[in-house]
Amino acid sequence: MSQVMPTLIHGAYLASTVLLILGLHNLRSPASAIGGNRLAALGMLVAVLATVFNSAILNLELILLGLIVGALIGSLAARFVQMTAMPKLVGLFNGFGGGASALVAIGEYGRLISTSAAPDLYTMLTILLGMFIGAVTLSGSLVAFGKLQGLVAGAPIMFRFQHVTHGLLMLVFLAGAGLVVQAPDTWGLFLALIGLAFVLGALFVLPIGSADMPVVISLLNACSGLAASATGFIVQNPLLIVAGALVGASGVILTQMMCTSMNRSLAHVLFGTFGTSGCTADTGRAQAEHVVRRVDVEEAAMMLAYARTVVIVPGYGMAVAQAQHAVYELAAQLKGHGVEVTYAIHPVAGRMPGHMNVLLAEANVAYTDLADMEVINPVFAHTDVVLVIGANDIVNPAARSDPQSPIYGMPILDVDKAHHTIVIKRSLNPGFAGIDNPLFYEKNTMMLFGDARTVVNGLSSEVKAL
Amino acid sequence: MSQVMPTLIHGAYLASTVLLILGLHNLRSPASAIGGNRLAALGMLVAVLATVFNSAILNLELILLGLIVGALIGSLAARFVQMTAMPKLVGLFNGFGGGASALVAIGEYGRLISTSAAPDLYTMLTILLGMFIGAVTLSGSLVAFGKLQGLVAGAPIMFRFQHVTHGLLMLVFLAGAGLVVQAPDTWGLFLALIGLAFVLGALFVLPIGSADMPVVISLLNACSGLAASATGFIVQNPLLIVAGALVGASGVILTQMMCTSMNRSLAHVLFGTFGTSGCTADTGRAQAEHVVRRVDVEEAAMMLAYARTVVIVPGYGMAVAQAQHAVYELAAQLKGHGVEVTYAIHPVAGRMPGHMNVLLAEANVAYTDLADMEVINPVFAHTDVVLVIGANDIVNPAARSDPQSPIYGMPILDVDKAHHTIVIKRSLNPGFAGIDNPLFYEKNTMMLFGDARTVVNGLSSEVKAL
Amino acid sequence: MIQMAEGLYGGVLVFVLAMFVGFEIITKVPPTLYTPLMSGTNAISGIVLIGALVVAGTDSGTIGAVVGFGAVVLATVNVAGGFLVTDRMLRMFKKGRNQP
Amino acid sequence: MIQMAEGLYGGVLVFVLAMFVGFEIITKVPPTLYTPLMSGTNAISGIVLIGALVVAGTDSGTIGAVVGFGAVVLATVNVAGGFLVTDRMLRMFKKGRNQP
Ligand SMILES: NC(=O)c1ccc[n+]([C@@H]2O[C@H](COP(=O)([O-])OP(=O)(O)OC[C@H]3O[C@@H](n4cnc5c(N)ncnc54)[C@H](OP(=O)(O)O)[C@@H]3O)[C@@H](O)[C@H]2O)c1
Ligand SMILES: NC(=O)c1ccc[n+]([C@@H]2O[C@H](COP(=O)([O-])OP(=O)(O)OC[C@H]3O[C@@H](n4cnc5c(N)ncnc54)[C@H](OP(=O)(O)O)[C@@H]3O)[C@@H](O)[C@H]2O)c1
Repeated sequence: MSQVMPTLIHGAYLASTVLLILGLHNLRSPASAIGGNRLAALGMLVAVLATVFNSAILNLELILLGLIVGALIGSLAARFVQMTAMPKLVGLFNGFGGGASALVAIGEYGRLISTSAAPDLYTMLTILLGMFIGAVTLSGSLVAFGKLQGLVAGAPIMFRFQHVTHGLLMLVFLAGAGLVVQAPDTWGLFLALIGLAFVLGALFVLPIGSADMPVVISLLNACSGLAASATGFIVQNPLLIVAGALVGASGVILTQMMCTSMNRSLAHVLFGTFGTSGCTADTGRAQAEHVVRRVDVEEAAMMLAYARTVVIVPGYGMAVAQAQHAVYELAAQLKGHGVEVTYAIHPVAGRMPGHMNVLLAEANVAYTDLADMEVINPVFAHTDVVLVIGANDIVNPAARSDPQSPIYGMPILDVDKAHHTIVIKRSLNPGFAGIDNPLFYEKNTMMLFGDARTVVNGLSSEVKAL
Repeated sequence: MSQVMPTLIHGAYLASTVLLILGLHNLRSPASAIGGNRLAALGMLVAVLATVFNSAILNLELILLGLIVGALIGSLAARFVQMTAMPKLVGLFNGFGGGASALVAIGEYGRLISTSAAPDLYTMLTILLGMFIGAVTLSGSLVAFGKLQGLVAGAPIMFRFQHVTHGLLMLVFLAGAGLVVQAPDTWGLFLALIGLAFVLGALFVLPIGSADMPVVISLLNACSGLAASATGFIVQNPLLIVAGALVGASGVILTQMMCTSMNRSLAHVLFGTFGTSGCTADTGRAQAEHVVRRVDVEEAAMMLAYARTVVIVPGYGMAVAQAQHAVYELAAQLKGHGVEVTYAIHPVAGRMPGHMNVLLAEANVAYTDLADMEVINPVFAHTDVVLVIGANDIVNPAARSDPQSPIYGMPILDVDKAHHTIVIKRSLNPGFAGIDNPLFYEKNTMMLFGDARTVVNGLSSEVKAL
Repeated sequence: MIQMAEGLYGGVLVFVLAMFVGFEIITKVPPTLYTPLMSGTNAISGIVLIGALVVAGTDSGTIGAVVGFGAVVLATVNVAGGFLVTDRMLRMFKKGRNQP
Repeated sequence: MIQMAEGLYGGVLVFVLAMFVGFEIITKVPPTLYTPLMSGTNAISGIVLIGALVVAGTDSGTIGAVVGFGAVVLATVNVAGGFLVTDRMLRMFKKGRNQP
């Protein structure tokens, strides 16, 4: 195609590749990460400018309009999204990336069959692949977003023979793809395939419970990258292949990491059903058998203020209650009393990898005050008071001791080894995994019931008054 | 060219690429490294077999003969080389790699100009580049080998206006290259350029002292990789480009690491002069001013056997004296007496990165008994006795305290912080950097003069007799 | 000799190499930064914008224009939103005064 | 669209990506293994053997045959010697009985 200044554009794409890689490379520490993100953005800018100037673009106004509209929507979303809504936003953006890839594949299909020459096998296959991954990513992401937003029922939506149906539809798609390859210029069939891919993506995510959406979103993140790579094969641009592969690798690693930390296989997340049954029965039994020690805000404040060392363990409940600022305030009060305060971060605390880190960073907590699981676990035995705020599964000792437990083997924060543990939550209800937590009935555990933000604010004022 | 089964050969090359990368990846721990090396070898085998079967090779006997001769020489060298001679061997092999690249470039040149069509600019440039890097690597490596082997004078060989001469020759080469590109089919000129490249390589290494050869060898390692990459551009085979780039990256990183650990810039190593002057004067002054505490074998053996913790610091002298087996023996005796023995490994102890690790591994020392500098430095303050065996610069506290010292700023092992330090060496002579070592005159340092192997053997028998 | 040029082989090789680069780099990213990593890579997957520009810029009738325009908008939202939200998040990460 | 095919661009891209892979991988290799790393990469640089086979296998007169033969021998020494000596070295590395 148009090769006005091939060397310049090649140079620009090469520079863009290097910038994207260096940008990701710099994400290895919080100090260099800001610069890294900007390097990557610069790489993207270079690629876009080079493309706009190089291609003999016909409808420049249209493209500029598209860029402006997109940039406007994107920056507004980025500016106003709440940090607790990050999983949703990332989910939605994945869908957009996938959608764009699908549209590019469709556009290329249209262009190719409108020109005389029949497209070759290789091109048709890459177009079908790009369209498929893109469409599946789009519809899957929309369903995932809907589940998180409460637009689609969060509970797993299942029906009889569902796996069989999926399999059959997949076969139909493959057969249709075969036909399209043989007779490329049949728009009708191609459109049907687009629709089918869209349905498959939605059907894929619908049966998965909303609690598992973070894993699905991470997987769809990988898919959006792979879709971009596939598009790179279609338009024969290695920059797209490279960038897409980087995203694909990242998504795969994060998905893998989440599954490992939850001690479940990816297949189990995608095709099993989890977090929906058995919890009430368990809880009932456990509550009947065990004694729960309660503590009130005044007493808890005393314990915290007169401790030497306090470790705070934030969990999903802190995110839900938006209690991060209150927690920072409490920690500041305690430090004023000479207490050494550390935050213990479990790799899958919350609902998204690194969720707690972002929330605490938002509330001005220094990242050097956060300790990873491996670092903090040996410390608990020498800790005076652990304050668990809206966390549940990540501090469940059954993962260590009860081989029958569905989370047995999952690495947890050993808060039960501390001298005293105070747990803030609203009830004895289970968390994400839907199972009972023996921690609540241990001798040195005290429950402090209530909404995380209200309770933590209460603790702050009490400590202040001391 | 011959594309009998393009898909198969592409698949084989792709597999080979992946195997080579996975092989290197597995070098990240001693446990997985053996497997990694074998994976890489498998990758090479796949590539060779695929090439032999794919190309319509004409003189198969000749090629088989070449493979057999090469494999024989290579395996004999690998089988019988002494571990202390590894730097030499690696140096020589680098040269062979470079030589092969140069020959391939020359062969391609011959083939191209013997066919009618004039080779294009791109091809000629890559041929010249491959030939140049290859020839420089070969002659440079031969000189480096000669210096280490004592065939070439080890001292820096310098003459007036040497840098100017180099620069001029380089310009002549560039001019000649320009001519060859314009009129490719002039064998005479091309041969002259080969000779010139060869001379340049030798001239490049001759002025560098033999003590700096490890850095040069590591740099030539990188060059041999880059030569292979350049060859990949000539024969248009991406596998060569990838493998060569991997080697290039590795060589660059190792060179960089050595320079950092020696606290010198690469330019200073290549173009400066170091380790040749000033040392005798320094030593004289120092010896006159300070008191040296000596210890004999019996007393040293007592100190070691009755210590709770002993840290052994091996250095170049241990390698020279081939004392590693004796050291292992001594450590075993000490452990028998209930002493806790650790080895402290400085990153540039010896004359090659990882030198001490290989020697100690040869003597059956477990790699889990070795401690890196960062790990062991805080431990010295609680160590009863440090036994320094043939090390000098890497334990020179002037690097910490004396801003005038040429090695000021180089990270060292803080053996002077231990309760007692025993230093085994033959004299008060300086080591590689040619500078005096204040450690020898410290209050809690005791010198144990003699050849490392003899002395350590003596220590062993004494400890045994206790 | 093998033609480096051949589309599929070259593309797959580039893909494999980039996957390796990705794996090696991402495994070094600390858990602290996983959320920004997700949104940042999200933005990078918007690279498909390059393809969208090409499609939108080619003359291929109304359908082509509509499809291209849609692709440009979606990809740009992804790129702009992704990088900006990542930047916003990363700017919140602060170092403690007492630690180095 | 950009032709992926174009020799130089494709080659340089592959080179750059492979350099990144190399840097990311090698920076994770512990100092303990630096000597085997040097000899192992040494063997890998013998990949030029592939080029040597092509040169030696082409009919290009006596000079071509001699040059090709020399290249094959040198590269094979490098490959065989490099991998074998690395293997020999690595087999010497042993784990302590008390440590995991
Ligand atoms: N981070 C990730 O990447 C990720 C991804 C997928 C899945 N997961 C899963 O998510 C779970 C994370 O563990 P987690 O301990 O953070 O959360 P969790 O196990 O889901 O527990 C959260 C607890 O917070 C309490 N809570 C909810 N709202 C609250 C409020 N307003 N005030 C106070 N407490 C409140 C709930 O108890 P009450 O109802 O009694 O208040 C609940 O038990 C793990 O099972 C993990 O596998 C994580
Ligand atoms: N490892 C690398 O990659 C590398 C590369 C390039 C340069 N270097 C440089 O090499 C140096 C390495 O430091 P190092 O402390 O290991 O060595 P060193 O500073 O060179 O000292 C070695 C000492 O061993 C003694 N010695 C020699 N033969 C001996 C024998 N047979 N018995 C007992 N002692 C003997 C010598 O003293 P006597 O003569 O008194 O016995 C000498 O002072 C550093 O300066 C480093 O920068 C290392």
